[in-house]
Amino acid sequence: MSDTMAGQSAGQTENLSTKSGANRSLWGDVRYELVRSPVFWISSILVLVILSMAFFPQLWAQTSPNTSGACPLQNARVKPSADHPFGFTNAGCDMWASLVWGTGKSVIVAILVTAGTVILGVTFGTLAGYLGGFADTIISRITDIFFGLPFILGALVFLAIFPERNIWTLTAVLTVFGWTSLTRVMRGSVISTKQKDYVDAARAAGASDLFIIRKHILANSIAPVIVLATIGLGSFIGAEATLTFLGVGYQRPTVSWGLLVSEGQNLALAGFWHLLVFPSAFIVITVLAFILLGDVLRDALDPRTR
Amino acid sequence: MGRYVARRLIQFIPVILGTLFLLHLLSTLTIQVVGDPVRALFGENAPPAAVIDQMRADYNLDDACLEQPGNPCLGLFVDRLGQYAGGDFGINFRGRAVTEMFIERFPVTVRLTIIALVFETVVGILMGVLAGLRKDKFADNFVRFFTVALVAFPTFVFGTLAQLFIGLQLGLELRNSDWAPDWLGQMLNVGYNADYPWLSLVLPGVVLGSFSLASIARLTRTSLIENLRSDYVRTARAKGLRTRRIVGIHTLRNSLIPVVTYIGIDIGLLLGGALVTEGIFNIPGVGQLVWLAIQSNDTPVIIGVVTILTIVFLVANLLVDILYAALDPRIRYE
Amino acid sequence: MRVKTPLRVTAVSAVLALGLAACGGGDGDGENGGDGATTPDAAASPTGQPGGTYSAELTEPSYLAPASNCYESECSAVLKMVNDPLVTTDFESGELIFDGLAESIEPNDDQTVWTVTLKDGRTFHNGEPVNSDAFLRAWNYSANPKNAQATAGFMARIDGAGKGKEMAGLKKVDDTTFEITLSGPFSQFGSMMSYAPAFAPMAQECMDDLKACNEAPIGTGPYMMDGSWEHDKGITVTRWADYQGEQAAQADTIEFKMFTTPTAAFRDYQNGGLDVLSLAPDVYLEAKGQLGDKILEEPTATLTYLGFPTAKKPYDEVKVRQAISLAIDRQLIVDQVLNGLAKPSTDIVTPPIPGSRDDACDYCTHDPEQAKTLLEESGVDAEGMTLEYYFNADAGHDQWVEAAARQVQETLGFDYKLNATEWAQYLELLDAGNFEGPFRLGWSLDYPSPENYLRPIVGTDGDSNYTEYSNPEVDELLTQGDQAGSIEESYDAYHQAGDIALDEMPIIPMWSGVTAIAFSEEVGDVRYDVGDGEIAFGEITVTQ
Amino acid sequence: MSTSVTESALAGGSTDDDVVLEVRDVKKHFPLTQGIVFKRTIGHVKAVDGVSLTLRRGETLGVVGESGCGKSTLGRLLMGLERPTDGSIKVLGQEMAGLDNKGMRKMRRNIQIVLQDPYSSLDPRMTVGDIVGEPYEVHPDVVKPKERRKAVQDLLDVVGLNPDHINRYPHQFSGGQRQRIGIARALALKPKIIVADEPVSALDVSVQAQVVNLFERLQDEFGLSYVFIAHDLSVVRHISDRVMVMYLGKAVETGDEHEIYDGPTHPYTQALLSAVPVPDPRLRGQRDQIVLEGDVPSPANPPSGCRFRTRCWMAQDICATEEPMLVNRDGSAHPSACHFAAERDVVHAVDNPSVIEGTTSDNV
Amino acid sequence: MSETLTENRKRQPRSPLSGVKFDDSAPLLEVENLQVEFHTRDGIAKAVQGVSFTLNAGETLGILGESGCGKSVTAQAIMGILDTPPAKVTGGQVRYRGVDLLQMDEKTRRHVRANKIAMIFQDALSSLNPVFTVGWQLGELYRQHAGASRKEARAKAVELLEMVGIPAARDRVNDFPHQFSGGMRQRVMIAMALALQPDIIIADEPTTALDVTVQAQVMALLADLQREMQLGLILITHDMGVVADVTDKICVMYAGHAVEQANVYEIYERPGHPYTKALLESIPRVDQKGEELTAIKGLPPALVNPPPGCSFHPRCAFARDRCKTDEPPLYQLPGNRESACHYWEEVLNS
Repeated sequence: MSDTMAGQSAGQTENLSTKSGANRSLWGDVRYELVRSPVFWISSILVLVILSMAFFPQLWAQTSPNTSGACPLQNARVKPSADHPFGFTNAGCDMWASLVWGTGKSVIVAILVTAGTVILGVTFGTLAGYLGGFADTIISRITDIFFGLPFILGALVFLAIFPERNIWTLTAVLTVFGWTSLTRVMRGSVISTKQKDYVDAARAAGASDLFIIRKHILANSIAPVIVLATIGLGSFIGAEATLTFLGVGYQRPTVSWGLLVSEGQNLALAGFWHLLVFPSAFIVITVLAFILLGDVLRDALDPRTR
Repeated sequence: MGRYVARRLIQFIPVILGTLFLLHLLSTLTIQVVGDPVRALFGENAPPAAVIDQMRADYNLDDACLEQPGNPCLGLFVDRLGQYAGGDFGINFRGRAVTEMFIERFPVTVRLTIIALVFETVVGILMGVLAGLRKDKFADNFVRFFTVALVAFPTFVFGTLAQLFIGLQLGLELRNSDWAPDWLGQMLNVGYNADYPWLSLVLPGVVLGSFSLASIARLTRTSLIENLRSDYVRTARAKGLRTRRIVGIHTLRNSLIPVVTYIGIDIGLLLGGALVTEGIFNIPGVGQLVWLAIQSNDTPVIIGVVTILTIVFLVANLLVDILYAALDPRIRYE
Repeated sequence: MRVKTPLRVTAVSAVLALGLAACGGGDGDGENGGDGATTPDAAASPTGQPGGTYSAELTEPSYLAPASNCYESECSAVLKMVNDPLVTTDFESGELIFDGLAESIEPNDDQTVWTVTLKDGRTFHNGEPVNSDAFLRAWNYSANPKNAQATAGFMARIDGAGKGKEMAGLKKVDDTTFEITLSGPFSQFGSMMSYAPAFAPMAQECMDDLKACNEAPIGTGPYMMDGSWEHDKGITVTRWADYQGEQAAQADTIEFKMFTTPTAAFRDYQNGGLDVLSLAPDVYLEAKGQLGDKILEEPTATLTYLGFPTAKKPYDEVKVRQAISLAIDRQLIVDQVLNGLAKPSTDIVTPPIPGSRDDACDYCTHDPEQAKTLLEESGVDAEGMTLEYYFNADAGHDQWVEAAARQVQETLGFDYKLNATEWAQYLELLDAGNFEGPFRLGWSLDYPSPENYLRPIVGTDGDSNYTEYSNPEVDELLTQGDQAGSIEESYDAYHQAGDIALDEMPIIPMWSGVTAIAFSEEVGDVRYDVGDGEIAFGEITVTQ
Repeated sequence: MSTSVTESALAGGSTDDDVVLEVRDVKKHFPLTQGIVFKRTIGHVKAVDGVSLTLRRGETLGVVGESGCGKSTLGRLLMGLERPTDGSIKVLGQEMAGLDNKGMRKMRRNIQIVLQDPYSSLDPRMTVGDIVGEPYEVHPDVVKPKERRKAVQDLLDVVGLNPDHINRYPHQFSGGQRQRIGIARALALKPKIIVADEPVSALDVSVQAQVVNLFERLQDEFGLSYVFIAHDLSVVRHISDRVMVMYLGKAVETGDEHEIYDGPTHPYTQALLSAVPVPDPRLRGQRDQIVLEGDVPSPANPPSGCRFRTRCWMAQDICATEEPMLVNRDGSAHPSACHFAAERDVVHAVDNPSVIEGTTSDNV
Repeated sequence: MSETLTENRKRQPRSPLSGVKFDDSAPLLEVENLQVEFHTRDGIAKAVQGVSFTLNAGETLGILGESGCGKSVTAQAIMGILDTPPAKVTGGQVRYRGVDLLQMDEKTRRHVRANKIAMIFQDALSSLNPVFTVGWQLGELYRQHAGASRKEARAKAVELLEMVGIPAARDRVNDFPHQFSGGMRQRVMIAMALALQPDIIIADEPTTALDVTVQAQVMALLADLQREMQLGLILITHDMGVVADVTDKICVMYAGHAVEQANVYEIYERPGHPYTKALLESIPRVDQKGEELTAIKGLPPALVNPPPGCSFHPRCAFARDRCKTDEPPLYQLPGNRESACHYWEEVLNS
């Protein structure tokens, strides 16, 4: 066998791990990689903070802006002060409390959509990739059809159906237009996994299709989906803001980052900079945290980048 | 190549029919669930029933199926397809043909999209190459961070800020100054200026393109890094070629293949994004048309324009696929 | 008549009102329109010379021709420049002013047959004479349901309207005289005819090619189209050299420019590309910060109110309705949410309207204590009860409805739920009477009379009575007012009717509008015409 | 053992109790489709086109040929990974074609596979214990769950791996060790037959010998029968009792190891053997060197008659018209599919070496 | 070689090589004590540790070894195409006609690469750029190094393809690499290596991916061309058979060290290093049935942390205590051969 350069370094790594990291599993390698990455630490701490805000807002701000009396109108647009370092919103609510309590609406949608797209993408992608043939053709064409509707335009038409915009309708629309890319990625990944010899070996041992999908295909195909999903999670948060700006997203009295930003963008220019800066910062930091986390995960999961 | 194109063309037909049907379904459902857009035109005080009926008939909204939620209105769909085939995408509530309105405005959107595409591909590829060649160095981290930050910033916020601080402050300064050339001030305008059909779209184009900049830069970076490790780069080096040539010709051509694929997807994002950008910058393009139609509840326009845009997007994708085949001979001779 | 243009993202522009034409008082001589004395806020607006060109912001109109399809302020703003009215109404006295195309308008004794005599020698821009045929042509077209004209309702009172090509009640006497026979007596028909678009004449050339006419209307007014309508971009009108009428026309050319958003318009203004614009709430604060007092702020005749489904619990209790009204701090909402661009209501009738009062509404003040007391007296327990508020989505109502709902919650303890509904669906719910709680509606005048507010909203058969409120006493008082011999007498009756309605509160008036207009240093004599609900574009002068 | 495989196969059902695998005229044609809307079958890739073989207990049958000759497809057919287009495969006397899923699963206990690539044949996300024990999950009745760990450790021991490494992952092993893991997995169900598809070609020379020796030891220990598929003629000679040479989906020559290597009668076998370099510089220029020109024709459109004729220096008109059967012939005491079969020693040094080139034009 | 190719060479515009004084009397290529390290996450891997050999015109040198032994790194270090980082040449000399290539500036080195030393790689499919035609890739050499026009370059490409025996070369220049068969692709690689008439060709496992009959074709072609043009050929392979067939002398590498060097006949007859001996005994032969193979126990060592002393000692049948501590020098053996084994005499005589 030739030892090309890439082969050479790969060979070394292999030999090394046999020696020095004898008890390190594949995931152990990933862990090893992650633990050493400062980006991983920063982004995952941020993600944890954001998630805790989403699910336990009371930990970060006691009163919800939707509590009776929480938003005296007299305070509308009051700028940051020592007591209220983030100032007050246009509705007179404490900005910090609004951001914290709005995290849920923005982030939970993104999480639900991610979950939905992953479930759909993995299911359809696996079916199309593994079964091939007619099932593949049908699923691929359906994917193309949904893909054919440009996202924002499709969302506009779609959201017009729902008189009420809440977590569920937003989740539905983002999922409907978001599942296609994951399906395509999963399909490609499954096709390449399906051709691996260990799948043949399992079949030779008499394993059923279901067994093979469960044991081999899913575990070995899902890495690119996970990575794409974290990046998607970030962009769905941004999508909520854009849809809200276009008037088809959340509506009051819901508190969400998108609402705060689209409300703040005009007022910021009237001198109330804090109405735009803080919500924007929350969105940017969150999206950044998720995308960077996806980045380090990909680097760690993808042996090619090592 | 011919066969590849033919196959893509044939695959295109069920997809476009399916997409149009999906759109039809959504719009039908909207009318069934939300209510009759004709009635909405007249506000609280309903006009004589005869007037409403006449308008419903004019806009093909008098089909009984539109009052049965869940009914897919297949008959209407077939009618619509027939009209689409004849280039008729309906009329707006003021009797103007959607097709005509679209054609009038489409060139502006095309120009905007081209500027955005050129900006995002040129800058994106440059950034990607820079990051790929300086992997894990400062330049790489900078590019990664910067582009992600752009993604995270909602376009409408970015657009507003660009319009205000670049267009209205820097740009106005330039336009009012004696020394700055005219084109420079126009390039940084607050909105569209028909006298400068390209220049005045530069700032909005950059705003529009900045969202996809990240994806292109990242795609280029990843595939460049991958290709730089490939055997044929080693061969090129063994041939005694200059590094510039190895990166610029041998590697980049291969690295652009995923970028081209992405551009196909991106056209859809741009067409959607043009909605926001044209709204903010008051650009008389197709996006603005949709924006205005949403404001005035002009359902036929929304459906008609989105339908045309969907067709445009699918056709653009088809072209990109063919371009893809031109770039990658392995596909061509499949 | 009124239109609530279903604006979404733009929120409500300040030009909501659609008025029956009522040219500013004493503004009889068009050429002298800019003499400053008629401009209430002249101080803010220097006077310029006739001639010159300026640009103004305009929202895309729906139709320019046939004029009978014009049912909102956008088109009427343009048509007012391009068309002469038939007649106008004095805003203060309610008298007809013949500064338009009509020489005289005379009803018969029982107000069923009206005779219109036209001024001699007036022509359309294309030279066609403005004669009886031009009017019959236009009105018959409008009344024909086949043509689905938006203002067809104005014709409804004419005998034979909506029954075919020609109305039986319309009869040409000679070239300058025609007779209108109504299907029943109606004393206000003369005032009604001052709604110019609905009663405009139409040139034969226009009738022959309505499409072309829509792009470049052939009118009778002081301005004529300069080129054709550039949809969503602009409309330019220039002064008609041969104009013989009396409407104001100062500038030589007016460029109406259209913008996607009010913000975009303001940016263009900042950029020096726009001379006159109405400031939407979106940009008002920013503009106020930059322009300060240079902004012209004028009250409008637009009323915003919350209606109650009076047949449903707990709104069937008058005291609950009163309590809710008292719980709302209108001034605070106006200041903090509407940025001062409104005036808290003291009456159902808006302040610019003759016969309006500034102390009529006892329950329009903010009095939490009394509110609580009234609620207690009503016996309704707010505990665990949720009030559902309704408003049309994306029109900028969400903030104030929420603020009001919060105040009600804080004072009375009702929880709240906000239902933002698409316009089309909102209307369906409205038509079907399916609202379960307070719903937002607006009202703007058709003609300057208290009757025009009271009858539609609180009258039993009111066009806009969606509250199911019915009080024979109110109806009776309104009829009394209608038949009163003088305007003062009629006001007495109307005021009594208003007092009852304000006491029983089927609706709670919130505020009347204030418009804010920004203009560049290059224009002067900017005036808001409350009757038109528009800036008086014809009076604007160019200073440089 | 000089009996013709084909003969016994054609005789229809061997009565020989020792026969563990019997393949008769098996074919695998992959359809070639064309068409944009509806796929039309415009031809077939005849990957395996009528191959028969018999394998006896404890015997090793080597299958050699160049890439594209169909030997791997044959292996997959034997394993039931592909369904044959035609022909019969009997494992321990049981016909494979008629089996339902359950029967097939049962049958698989008797025949197992070892694959070429030691990297892709092991699931990187499973531990060695899981990989080797996977057959027990599929066939839960073979070993009780509690005893599986022990069974797996025994297997690792058998193939020369440290049983303590049961919890390690494949990437922690070298190529040779991984191939041992693959062999352990194949042994788990105690099969009678192992189909080994290029089991050592990915290994370094120094490790290759270890694995070849392991194969031989296991055969002795467990009485296994091997179908040993490889392109390395030296390794095949070393391990095989009998050898089958394949070209374009057909067997062109079969026989005992020494018959094939010392007296090949088919020109293709001769060319193949002569091309194998011998690690002995003294033989340089001393051997018959047959350099074939051109490439293997497409299996979708094989030449008429004898498939080798396009590259054969001995081809005559009859070769284009009449397909030579795989039978014993005048010039060949073992089955050879050549009209002009004649023995020729190409692996040993000869007095008068010559270079005979192919006669065909190059078709690439 | 065709007339035009030679002409072209003369016409070549001011090559940076004109400033370099090559000594035509010096050996074609001398590698002396070459050291290459790789900086990996886990430490420094000494991929090549003191490899030396000499190659004369018309001579074929075989570098024999298993994967990871450093033979390809050696070749790439000679070519100067190692990825730096992670690789780094830390010592030694590579002299072409007496001039040390490692001291050259990159520009001159690049010209040496194109004009003097060429390389052929194992996997021709991945070593050719998939998106350019074969003709374009061949012609590029002429366009970049000889200033040829597109048309000229194309004509030359056709000539080259004909020379390496590709039928219908005129049409096939327009084909893409994936349209060629494996053997034909390797011929294209050979053509590319020969394009600018180099003196040395380094063939890194040129036939490993090929079938035996194709391997025979390619090796025959390579041998013919080498003889014809009096090239110095370095053949890197793990195949003992191929080496035996074509080389003049052999350098055996193990774990970055050249453990044995000798004339091809001597090495096969009487190996002077236990590793060479074990290798020869572990391979089956096509011309003999043979008995059980003698396998080499254990695995090659990791390069980052090699065993002390002789790196082969854990696997060596001859190893004693001394081997675990003392790294053996290259002993000069009788007959101008070298072996890095303390007990070379014992090995020779066993």
